[in-house]
Amino acid sequence: MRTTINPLAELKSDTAEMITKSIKEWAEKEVMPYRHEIDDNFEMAERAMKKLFVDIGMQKLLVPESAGGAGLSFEELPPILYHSFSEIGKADAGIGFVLSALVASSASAIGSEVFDFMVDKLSSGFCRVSIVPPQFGNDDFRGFELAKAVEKGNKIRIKFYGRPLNSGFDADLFVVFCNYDGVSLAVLDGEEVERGEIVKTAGLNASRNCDVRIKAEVEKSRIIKGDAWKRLEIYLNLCLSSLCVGSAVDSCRIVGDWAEKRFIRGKPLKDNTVDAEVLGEVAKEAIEASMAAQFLAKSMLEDRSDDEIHTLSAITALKCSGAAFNVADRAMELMASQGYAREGLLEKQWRDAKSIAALLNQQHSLLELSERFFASKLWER
Amino acid sequence: MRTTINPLAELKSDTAEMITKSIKEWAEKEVMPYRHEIDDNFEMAERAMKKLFVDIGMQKLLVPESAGGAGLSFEELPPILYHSFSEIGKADAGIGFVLSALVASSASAIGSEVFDFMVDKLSSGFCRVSIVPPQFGNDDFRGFELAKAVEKGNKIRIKFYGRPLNSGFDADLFVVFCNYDGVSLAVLDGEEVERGEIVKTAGLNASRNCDVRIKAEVEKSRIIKGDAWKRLEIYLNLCLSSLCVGSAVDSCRIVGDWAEKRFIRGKPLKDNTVDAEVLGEVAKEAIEASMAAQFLAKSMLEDRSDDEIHTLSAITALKCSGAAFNVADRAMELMASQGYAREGLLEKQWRDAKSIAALLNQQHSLLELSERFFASKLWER
Amino acid sequence: MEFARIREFESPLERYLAEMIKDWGEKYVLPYRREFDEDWKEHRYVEPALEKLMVGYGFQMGVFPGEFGGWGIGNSDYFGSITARLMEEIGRYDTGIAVSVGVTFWPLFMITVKPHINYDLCAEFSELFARKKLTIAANAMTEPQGGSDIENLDELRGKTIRTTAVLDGDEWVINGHKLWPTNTGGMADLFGVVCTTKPGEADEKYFAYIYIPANLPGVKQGEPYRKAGMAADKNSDIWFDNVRVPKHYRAWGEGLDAKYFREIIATGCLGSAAMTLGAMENIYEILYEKCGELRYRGKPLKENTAVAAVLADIAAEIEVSRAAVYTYARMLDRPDIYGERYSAEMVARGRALKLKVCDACCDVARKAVDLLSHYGIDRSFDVEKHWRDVKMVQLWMGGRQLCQMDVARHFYDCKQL
Amino acid sequence: MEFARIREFESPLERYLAEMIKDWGEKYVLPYRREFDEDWKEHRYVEPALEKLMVGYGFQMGVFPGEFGGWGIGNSDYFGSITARLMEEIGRYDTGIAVSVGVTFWPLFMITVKPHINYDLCAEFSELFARKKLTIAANAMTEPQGGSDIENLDELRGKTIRTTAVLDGDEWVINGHKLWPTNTGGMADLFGVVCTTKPGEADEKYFAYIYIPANLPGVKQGEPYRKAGMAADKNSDIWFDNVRVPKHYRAWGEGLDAKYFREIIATGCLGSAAMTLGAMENIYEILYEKCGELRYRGKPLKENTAVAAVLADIAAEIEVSRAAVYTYARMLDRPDIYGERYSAEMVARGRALKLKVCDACCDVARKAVDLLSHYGIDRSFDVEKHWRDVKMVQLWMGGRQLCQMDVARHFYDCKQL
Repeated sequence: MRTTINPLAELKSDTAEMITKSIKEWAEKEVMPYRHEIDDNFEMAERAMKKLFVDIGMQKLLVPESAGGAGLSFEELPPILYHSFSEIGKADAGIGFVLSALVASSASAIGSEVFDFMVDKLSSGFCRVSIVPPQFGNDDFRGFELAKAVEKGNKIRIKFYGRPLNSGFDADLFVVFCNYDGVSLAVLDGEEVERGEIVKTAGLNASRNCDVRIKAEVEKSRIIKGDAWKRLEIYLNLCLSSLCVGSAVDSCRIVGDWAEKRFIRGKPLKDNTVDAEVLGEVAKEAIEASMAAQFLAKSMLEDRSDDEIHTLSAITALKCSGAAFNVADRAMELMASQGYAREGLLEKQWRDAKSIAALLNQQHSLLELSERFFASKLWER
Repeated sequence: MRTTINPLAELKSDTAEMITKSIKEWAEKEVMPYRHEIDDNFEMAERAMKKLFVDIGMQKLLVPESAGGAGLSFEELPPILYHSFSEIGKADAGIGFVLSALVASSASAIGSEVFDFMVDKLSSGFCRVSIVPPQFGNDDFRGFELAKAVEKGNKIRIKFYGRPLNSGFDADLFVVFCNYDGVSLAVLDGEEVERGEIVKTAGLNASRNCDVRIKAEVEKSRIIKGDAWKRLEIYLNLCLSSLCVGSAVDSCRIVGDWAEKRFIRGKPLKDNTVDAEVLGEVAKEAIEASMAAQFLAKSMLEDRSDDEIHTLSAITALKCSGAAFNVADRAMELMASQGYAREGLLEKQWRDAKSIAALLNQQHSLLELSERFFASKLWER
Repeated sequence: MEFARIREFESPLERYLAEMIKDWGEKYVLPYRREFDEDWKEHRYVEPALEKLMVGYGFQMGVFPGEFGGWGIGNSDYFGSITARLMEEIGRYDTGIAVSVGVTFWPLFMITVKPHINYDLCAEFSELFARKKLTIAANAMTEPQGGSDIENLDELRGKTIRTTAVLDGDEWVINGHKLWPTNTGGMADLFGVVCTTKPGEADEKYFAYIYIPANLPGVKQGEPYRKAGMAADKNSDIWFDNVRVPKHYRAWGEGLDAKYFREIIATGCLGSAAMTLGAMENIYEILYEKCGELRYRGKPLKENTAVAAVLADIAAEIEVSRAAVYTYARMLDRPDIYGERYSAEMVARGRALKLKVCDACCDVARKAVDLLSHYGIDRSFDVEKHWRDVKMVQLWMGGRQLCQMDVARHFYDCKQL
Repeated sequence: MEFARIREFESPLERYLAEMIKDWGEKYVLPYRREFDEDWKEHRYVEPALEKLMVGYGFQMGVFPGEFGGWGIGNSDYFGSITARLMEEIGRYDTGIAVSVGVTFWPLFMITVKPHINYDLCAEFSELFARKKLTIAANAMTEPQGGSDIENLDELRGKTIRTTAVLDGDEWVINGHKLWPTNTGGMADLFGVVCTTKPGEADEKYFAYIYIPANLPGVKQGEPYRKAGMAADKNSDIWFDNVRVPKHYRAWGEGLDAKYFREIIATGCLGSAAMTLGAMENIYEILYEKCGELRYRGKPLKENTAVAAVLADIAAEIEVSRAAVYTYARMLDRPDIYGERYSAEMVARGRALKLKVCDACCDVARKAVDLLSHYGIDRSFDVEKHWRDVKMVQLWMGGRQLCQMDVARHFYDCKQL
């Protein structure tokens, strides 16, 4: 047993086990042999993504069986996402990051008119979805700028300039937070979005991003109103949390191997208390993250308000991304240069985990928690 | 909703609700009106403890119904402990600390010969139990000194000098970790233990402690062998974790009230983002702790190995005690002098949480995790 | 061992004072320190120790210029360094006594530190402090309605001050209610009072700093508060009810009061950082001793590498903190090089120093408590005392958040904080 | 604005060098800095920048005494302060270039810094560096088998060193394999090599520090490693296979090599702390600019108090770190007051400084990335570059744990770590 714990009883399922097994095989065949280079060579990541998304079918989890998908229900989803994203996180967090947006978007669209539009895309070959969340700018969405949506006859005109959360350069679909009837999601075809140059980033290289200019007119049916944006965030947070659990477990494994092989003062690192303490810390963080992510998945199977789960999911994602980073960071301290070298594999987890943590926008999330729990009035609307 | 979340479905129970209600009433009547003074006036704490332990019956949760107790089974216990200790933690962590040792000891003794001996004590009036864990010293128990147990005819002679975990000065029973047949627990009558002077401590004042000298000869039936010590630690960790969740929630409540009443820059504190961020942080920590403690309680209802639960419980207790301290500490930063003053109530939670965190011996626990997860060989046995 | 600092700036006076404090601390504080917590109200142990230092060793006259019988700390070229050293050395023994001494000097800095020495007031007040009797001052700032608003001079410019000073002929008539000043609860003989000559106005010319002897009619001190720690520092309410003082008791007058008051903030930050530095050093000394005695895994605690790592973090924190404290102290010593002590820059630097060093100290104390576990929370090991005491230092003078805003405002040129 | 330091110790030479670096950095680094990451192997952008500084501005001769055409940094009375300033100023632009320059000086410190100036070797090697051609040195310490064991001199006394030096007539014959030195991967022209004259012995007299020109037969440098960051710093393997050098290429001889090598540790710690200080200052500058431009809640990012609080923590961290770096630098400048640079005390202080300042820098960089969120991880904002780069500084020279042990050993008098 190495920094993993048995999942909660309700999170065990045959389907989850089956999918996890496929992902394990995929990781061993498609990722592990190329892990040193995958960050420099996007084709490798893309090939691995295609296998995962299309062949294993992770992009069709929610696509109805009639359309060639797995047709999973909301009741089946949380355990499967917890397990599958944990597994992906052990291999390549960037790929999981790209997938998370697709899964979260599909989940948010179920039951809406636009779902069929998405299903078409999701069931016809390799597909990436980009999320365009509110961002630094003005005051529309709790202090963040939101895409503008204006009614124009039967259509809605969507306007936005800025940076998506992920895969802006490659996405086939864009799910855009916009100010229509409160906050809604607009689903755009990739062709409706003008893209800039690829932005180089610290990590998550499978997700190529760029600034985008949106100036589209779409049918009203392409808008998902109501709490869909919350559902999107809930599923995104679950996927990212689980991904980070996998990343933390992988970092623990890497540093554990090193601590066994590396000798200092005549003993393996792990038998020196100063190093053992760091190992204890990383194990603790990884387990804490796993407990939190499982708690979230389990809660989603229970009868709870969307608001409560939304809040729990935000807390869990912050916790897990922070944990994945801390584990990699402290592990690197133990491995010194070896952790910092590309061959060591650890440094990729370190860059990826930090990127996820940064994208979750800690400051802003904390302010939202303050609104939620303490009724702080921080934003005038 | 204020920094609390609905419990996991499996942790809801009518009994738990009933007990929680009694504890709430108890807190309102017996603790809240005296909270400012309770630390200076042990009689107040003792009176409140008597009500809680005897009248409400918290000391008899595990005592068979035939002996006037609640006769709870292991399956009922975790949810009840989670809820009741959370509730106690909102009122007085010190009292919960004293109770936790009693509950954990009873749980560890169930099924052993000594249980009847304990039941006698637990069912005949106000009773306190002190735990004597291994401590700074030598190498016997993973680097800690353990009481010496030597067979002498039909009896076992127990020798120890040092400091119990809690209530050493007042306890009617002592449960002593000793080196008999591996690690065992010896249950001693308070009269078999020689006590020193009361030690003044930073917090947890309901638990009066002292150094003790043990030089007792007891029947073999007073020894609980096998994994009982692990069970004791598991239950102790659950009680303390839940207690700390309650403490964190109470600190959130206190700072939340203040942040509403206190004006700065013409607005309530909570509407200034710099302060709101701190509120967000404390809410996050409190919820994280609650998730972890619930996860532990839920795990205890599942089919898991003692070892796994033991480890989870250690992680949870570290997490929750750390969280309770951080919440109080950051809340105090926001409340400034008002948080530091005795009237503010916060400072008591702050001292108590820190004391629990310190007593859990973080350094040592991390090294144990390292042994567990990375097979570090830190202690020669 | 001595932690890092530039030793070239240690003046002979500083060294001499430090030796006196050591002598005093070992004789008059350490034997009684563990009684202080219960002594918060009566000060049966605290007051004799304080009196010994202030009267017996003569510190009470320290800041006054030599011509009035003082030691001239205020007009020395080593004003900052000496102040830091005093607070550091007293802080080793008790941060509560340190703040009590510091806050006695504090209001006097307005009139005793060059280049702004008010000779008239020095002459008058030095007589009070020259008595062979413990004489204490207090700096009355905070008011009930608005926490850190008064220290927040750059933003609010005194707008929220409610303690009023009205000139009636040759006298100021003062009315108001102050909370939390150190050295109150019956201790203070002289107050330096922050008040306004025009309530509700955000203009520094209405900001007034006026001295009020505590024995005047209309001055009332409340009972000391009970706190988590810092028992040697008495805090309480003060009420001023139509208190009348001579017109010349206003420190400097329109505009200048606010200007020099910023120096009070700068020196307060230095003192706070220095006394927590002293507390850290004492924690280090205790750990040095106890981690050598307690055993774990068959070795002294400190010989276990996991423990040594924590001990090292603590030592390194002190090393860096001390260098920073004495760098700032030196910067205060040389306004010609670093700018006036009351300049926005020097105040912001002081805030930054206090922010970091107090955080470091709270962290060091927390780690030390954890490390010693059972003994960490034991009052007879003295570590938990420091842990409780120093938290107060982090909280006072407007607390962490105000410190942060002052630092951000200056270092990032923020305009709307 | 300038962060805290004692300005009285800034020498004219230091000020002049700092101005040159600023000029160089703006012209030759900033326009190309974003290309460095992909340039890790070829150094098509890095090398011209480095060459400009070393040859164009002449820094390459900096440490040699004046009589050999150098600037005499090594025998200046401001050796520590100047070294710190160089590393700080270059570190603002790129910590990778800073370490490349620093590590060129580093092995030369053994023979160019007073009082241990080896005039013969200075004469010989200064010719190499006087060429109008980029000339680089490297300090070959770490070996494959045991991470930080070599830097861990106080505990292991060279026992685990496997690179051997055997005297054969008038020549040393060197065999061994080194990992990770800065300035390898084909860059170095001269190595300072840590080796042993008696493998397996824990006695400092067998510790040898021998210079090996990189062009000698039997010297082989591997391909540079790909790393998380720090692309301007090439690291690789070096193999010495029966390499022969003249006997007098051993720096000082039995006992003295080990003794002065400790000074290498002390100065390495100072340089590491100073360059991360520079990185922090650049992060501060970027935040100053970007947090004024980006808007949140209708205001510049920095005008939101929650953001300002983080910005303040960052500024305060830099303020304290800089004071500490220059305090230590001054202490190295004056062995007469603070003890020899190679004394256990000064080495431990250096370790403590590196431990804290590197931790502070990693923390500052992490906070800055978080604060800017999307833009924090964007390579065109340069913050994430520093974040990746500076982690390396925390890890080198034995990493955090060795730093901690060295600090604990000295400050707590530990004997068995």
